[in-house]
Amino acid sequence: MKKKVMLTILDVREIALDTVEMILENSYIAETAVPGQFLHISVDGHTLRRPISIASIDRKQHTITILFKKVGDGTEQLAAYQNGMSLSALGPSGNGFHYEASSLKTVLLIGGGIGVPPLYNLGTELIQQGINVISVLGFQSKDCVFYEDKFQELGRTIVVTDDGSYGQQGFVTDHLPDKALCDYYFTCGPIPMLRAVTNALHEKSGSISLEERMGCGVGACLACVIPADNADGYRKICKDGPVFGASEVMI
Amino acid sequence: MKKKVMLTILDVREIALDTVEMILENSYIAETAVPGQFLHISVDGHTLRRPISIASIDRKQHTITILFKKVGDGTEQLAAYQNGMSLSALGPSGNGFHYEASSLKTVLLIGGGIGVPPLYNLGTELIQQGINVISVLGFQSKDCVFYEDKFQELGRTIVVTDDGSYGQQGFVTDHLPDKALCDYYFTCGPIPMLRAVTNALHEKSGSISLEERMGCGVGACLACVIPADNADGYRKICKDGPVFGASEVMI
Amino acid sequence: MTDLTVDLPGLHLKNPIMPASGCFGFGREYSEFYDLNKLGAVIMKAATGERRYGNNTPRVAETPSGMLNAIGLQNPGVEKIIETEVPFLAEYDVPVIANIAGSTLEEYEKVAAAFNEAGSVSALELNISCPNVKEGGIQFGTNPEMAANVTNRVKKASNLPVYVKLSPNVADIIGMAKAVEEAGADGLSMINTLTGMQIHQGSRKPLLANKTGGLSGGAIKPVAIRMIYDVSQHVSIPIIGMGGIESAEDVLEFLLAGASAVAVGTANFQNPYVCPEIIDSLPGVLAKYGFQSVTDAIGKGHEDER
Amino acid sequence: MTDLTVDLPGLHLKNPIMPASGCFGFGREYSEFYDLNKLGAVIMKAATGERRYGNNTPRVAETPSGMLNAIGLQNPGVEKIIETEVPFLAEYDVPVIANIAGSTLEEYEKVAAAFNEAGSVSALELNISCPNVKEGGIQFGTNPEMAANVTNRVKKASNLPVYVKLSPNVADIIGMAKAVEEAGADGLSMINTLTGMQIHQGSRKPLLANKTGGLSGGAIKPVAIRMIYDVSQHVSIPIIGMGGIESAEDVLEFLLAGASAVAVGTANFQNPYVCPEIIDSLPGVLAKYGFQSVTDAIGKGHEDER
Ligand SMILES: Cc1cc2nc3c(=O)[nH]c(=O)nc-3n(C[C@H](O)[C@H](O)[C@H](O)COP(=O)(O)OP(=O)(O)OC[C@H]3O[C@@H](n4cnc5c(N)ncnc54)[C@H](O)[C@@H]3O)c2cc1C
Ligand SMILES: Cc1cc2nc3c(=O)[nH]c(=O)nc-3n(C[C@H](O)[C@H](O)[C@H](O)COP(=O)(O)OP(=O)(O)OC[C@H]3O[C@@H](n4cnc5c(N)ncnc54)[C@H](O)[C@@H]3O)c2cc1C
Ligand SMILES: Cc1cc2nc3c(=O)[nH]c(=O)nc-3n(C[C@H](O)[C@H](O)[C@H](O)COP(=O)(O)O)c2cc1C
Ligand SMILES: Cc1cc2nc3c(=O)[nH]c(=O)nc-3n(C[C@H](O)[C@H](O)[C@H](O)COP(=O)(O)O)c2cc1C
Ligand code: FES
Ligand code: FES
Repeated sequence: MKKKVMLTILDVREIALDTVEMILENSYIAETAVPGQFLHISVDGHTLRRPISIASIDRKQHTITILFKKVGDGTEQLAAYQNGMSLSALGPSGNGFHYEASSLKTVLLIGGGIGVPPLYNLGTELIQQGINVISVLGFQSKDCVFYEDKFQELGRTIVVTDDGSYGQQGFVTDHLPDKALCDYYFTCGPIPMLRAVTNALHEKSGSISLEERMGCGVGACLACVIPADNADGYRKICKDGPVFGASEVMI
Repeated sequence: MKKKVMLTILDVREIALDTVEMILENSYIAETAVPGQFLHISVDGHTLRRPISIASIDRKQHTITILFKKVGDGTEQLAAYQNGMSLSALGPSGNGFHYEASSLKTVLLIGGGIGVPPLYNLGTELIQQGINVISVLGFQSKDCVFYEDKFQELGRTIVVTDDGSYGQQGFVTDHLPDKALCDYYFTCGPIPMLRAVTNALHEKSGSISLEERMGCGVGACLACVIPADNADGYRKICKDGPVFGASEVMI
Repeated sequence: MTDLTVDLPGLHLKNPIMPASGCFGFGREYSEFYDLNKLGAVIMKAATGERRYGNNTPRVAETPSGMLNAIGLQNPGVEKIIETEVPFLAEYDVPVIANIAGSTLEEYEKVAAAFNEAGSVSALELNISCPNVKEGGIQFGTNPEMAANVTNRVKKASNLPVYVKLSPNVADIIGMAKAVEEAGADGLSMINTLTGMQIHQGSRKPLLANKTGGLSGGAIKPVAIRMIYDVSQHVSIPIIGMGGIESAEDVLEFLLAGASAVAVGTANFQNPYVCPEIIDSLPGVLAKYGFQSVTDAIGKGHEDER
Repeated sequence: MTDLTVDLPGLHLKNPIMPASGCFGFGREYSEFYDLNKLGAVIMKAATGERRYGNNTPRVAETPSGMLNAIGLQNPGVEKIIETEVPFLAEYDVPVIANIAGSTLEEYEKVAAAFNEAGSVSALELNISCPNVKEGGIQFGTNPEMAANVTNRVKKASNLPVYVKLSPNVADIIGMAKAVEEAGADGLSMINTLTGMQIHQGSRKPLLANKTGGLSGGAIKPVAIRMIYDVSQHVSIPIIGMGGIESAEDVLEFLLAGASAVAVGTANFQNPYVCPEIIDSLPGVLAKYGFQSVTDAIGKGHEDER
């Protein structure tokens, strides 16, 4: 169950262009969070909280890691927070990735830019369950690449950059491995990428993780809806998501 | 000339109930400020700057001291600033105390509450010029008393508390020394006290230091005016003051 | 013991704090954070005659000390609300206020009548001011005759006390308030959001899909206080105040201005516990400023009248 | 090189940044911080027919991301301004805009005529919206016929281009803008402050001696953007935009909304260098978002029109 918690910042560092890794300590979150969930973080002086995915969990050390890109005021300010300071967050928020471990042998993780972090968390969980992981990670350019070696440790990893300055050149959909190799896919990244991926893999089942601007982050305000083929006609990203079956919502 | 400067916080400590002493380093301010001037301090997340008097100046160490009372959001927040942090301020602001040293033998300093600080700065300067100082300092109660020993070093000092929990009981005007003893007075404190003091000492000349809510703090917005007997009909506290001749303005 | 109770038409409030319409859904989500029985009342999200999907996303944007929203009255329709949401809230010992909206007079009447029959609802809040829906909403809220007309029709369609929620996007708020008072309003709710916009430099277009949205949060508090102060001198019906409330000190400011109770909106998003926290600190704040009870403070900021 | 120049009726601006009326006095104080020649123009503090003392103090209060002011048009009167302030500003190579106010049509005419004769003033900004003065101000600014009337009379009283400064405290800002355009306005200035109030818990009364004051600063930016966006689609005269501008990004947002130049008010109080700092960073911000010049960006936030 989601709670309002304080997390202590143990480490903040820039690991790629404008991309910050932050290690946070909180036993409740570290014990209860599952991959795909996010924290709804309060940044001083800002009305709205910022949703940031949990990128990895260390249940023994009671820590979690988040990765975020400096794209605006809130993330810039968050990046300037110092070790030892406290962060207020609501979490663990959202549903997380769900899958039937027994039915999966090999899965594909397809991440774009700052959509990569939640997949890392998922990947570590998948391999613990004996599921093979192939990762395709897209970044804008060489400067932006992060976590390549961590994904390599999980399994085969293909890095793609828009401008070809590192790894393969092009979009992630240009460099997907043979579809026959895998049973399922998980993807997270910008909407155009998600559209391309779900199209390219339309004959496979998969899960997508979505982003939207949020108000409450708890399911009350209806800021973050996405049209869906259910009785209500919509789902809430903050509560029913951020992870949805690829055919469940209309992106 | 007033500038926009950054000051480094060297020390912050609570020296009496809700009363904070802060030592700040900035060579420009420490070199140019005179007693009675103030800093117009920016507090994070607040639209308006806060005017705070300079309580003492150490021209050799390039430091100044300010003393302030936690009375609202801004001063509460300022009190939570840590050593090593920087403060933005406009200063030195206002006119400061003016007097003709040669014509003065003994002066009376009459301060109330958080109006006491600028008088300390003035007192140290006066005794350097060989002028005798008698101080009458009023506080609400024992918890609120500060700088008594520092004033004792300058000369005879009478401490008065509203409730008699320390020193004499009553108002400063109940415990003024024999008027014949002194040539001039300087006073700073709440308006009712200033009215009482100027009435009690109406046959003497003196200077008063005033407070008012400020917008610009530089003389442009006319937020801080006080009716005066001059051609314009008013003076600006931030620029023409905060120190005025006791008969110059209408309080 | 400071007395926090307030009695208003149709509402016996154990304290003057309620979540504002649209900022609390139908209470389910926040009931996971705390016991809703702590609240003075609950104002439900707007109900319309039929289900509405609302506007496209993005629906919210952040602004200095505030936010813009253009949800667009998304709701499952009054029947579904009565079927599934009202019973959930009826379990609590807290008065429920139904916020009703519509694009036509007939829709308002229909929604009001439905809540009247349903029971378990203590009062109606008439949302004539939601600035996000193109048809109807904005006109009802900025034209005194139309506001009076819809008030009158809703009063006739139901026996529930009616609180008319005023829009601040008008030149003459006193005129609006008087018009709906004369038309039979039992109370006023004020203020709704100010119409605003944010333009995104990168995409070179308004950030919200709906272009304009309603400004809420601390930014609008001074406007709310001014309007409540002015209106409370000219009407004799009570006012539920709202607009930027974040603390018990803010609540006291609204009471002094002339509000008899308050609603907290945007602040729930920053802190889901904000309502119970305010309720817990209110007695101390009232006492600090010399008040024995909530009713003691209402309207006491009008120096002329003392 | 990014081209910052903008040509407006009577004003050749080397850049679109000017300090807003009332927030910069007559420039003397800020001339101690930087060379006023950097500015696109200077808008002087309001001038009235005779000297005015203004309201009692306190005259300002702080609000979330904003402030309230109720200075009350304190000024030495138009003759004194022409005698002592205009010559000071005339020394700079910067167009001077005179903000004129009055309680009667005749007073407006008198002030306009005086500036017309004086020379050294490039344009008039007609303050029909100052909400702080009980007589006149508020009515001129919220009634389209009266606004048109004063515009018309001021146009006749002087040959200077007239920018009418609109009040945001209205339901129909487009109607106001069209009314003054038809009456001959050469441009619009928008927005003036929103009327607000703060109540002091301790003293149990409004903090400002005048009770109400004008809300300015970041808090009102979304309202300003919305109004400029809406009005710019319905008038063909240029708009000087203002309301909460603190950075070059904010300036771009106003240009995209449809403003041709901007004024910076409250931000001067926080940072006396804000105007030159914005001017210095504007080329970089324009370039970042793909604009070669200021004129290139004006009105580009209207997606429908592209
Ligand atoms: C479920 C979820 C998980 C996310 N996980 C990550 C992550 O792990 N790492 C990461 O870098 N980013 C992540 N994002 C995106 C991140 O929330 C935004 O980049 C961030 O909110 C931008 O804040 P800002 O103040 O820097 O930008 P500003 O543009 O100044 O923010 C203004 C407002 O818009 C909102 N906003 C802006 N962009 C987005 C966006 N893409 N999604 C949602 N809200 C947005 C902000 O929260 C804020 O309310 C996630 C978003 C969602 C919805
Ligand atoms: C020239 C001058 C010198 C001063 N020197 C000192 C000093 O040395 N030590 C000290 O403790 N205080 C001093 N003050 C008073 C001090 O400025 C206020 O206590 C302080 O601004 C309160 O800020 P706040 O945010 O805590 O209060 P809030 O009430 O939250 O402030 C709200 C707004 O009101 C203004 N304000 C509130 N009280 C005052 C006041 N008394 N005077 C001016 N503005 C006020 C604030 O600056 C702010 O803009 C001085 C004031 C002036 C004008
Ligand atoms: C996301 C959101 C949705 C809202 N929905 C409604 C609504 O459905 N009906 C209504 O009358 N007011 C609605 N409002 C307005 C609030 O009830 C309230 O009047 C306003 O936000 C001012 O209060 P605040 O500043 O505390 O948020 C909504 C406000 C927000 C922020
Ligand atoms: C202290 C103060 C005084 C003002 N005086 C005037 C004035 O004399 N005439 C006028 O037209 N506007 C006046 N204004 C309004 C500003 O010019 C401007 O329209 C408004 O403050 C919005 O801009 P801002 O948010 O950048 O301050 C004043 C504003 C402030 C804060
Ligand atoms: S952010 Fe409020 S419902 Fe999702
Ligand atoms: S504060 Fe602006 S003139 Fe003094």
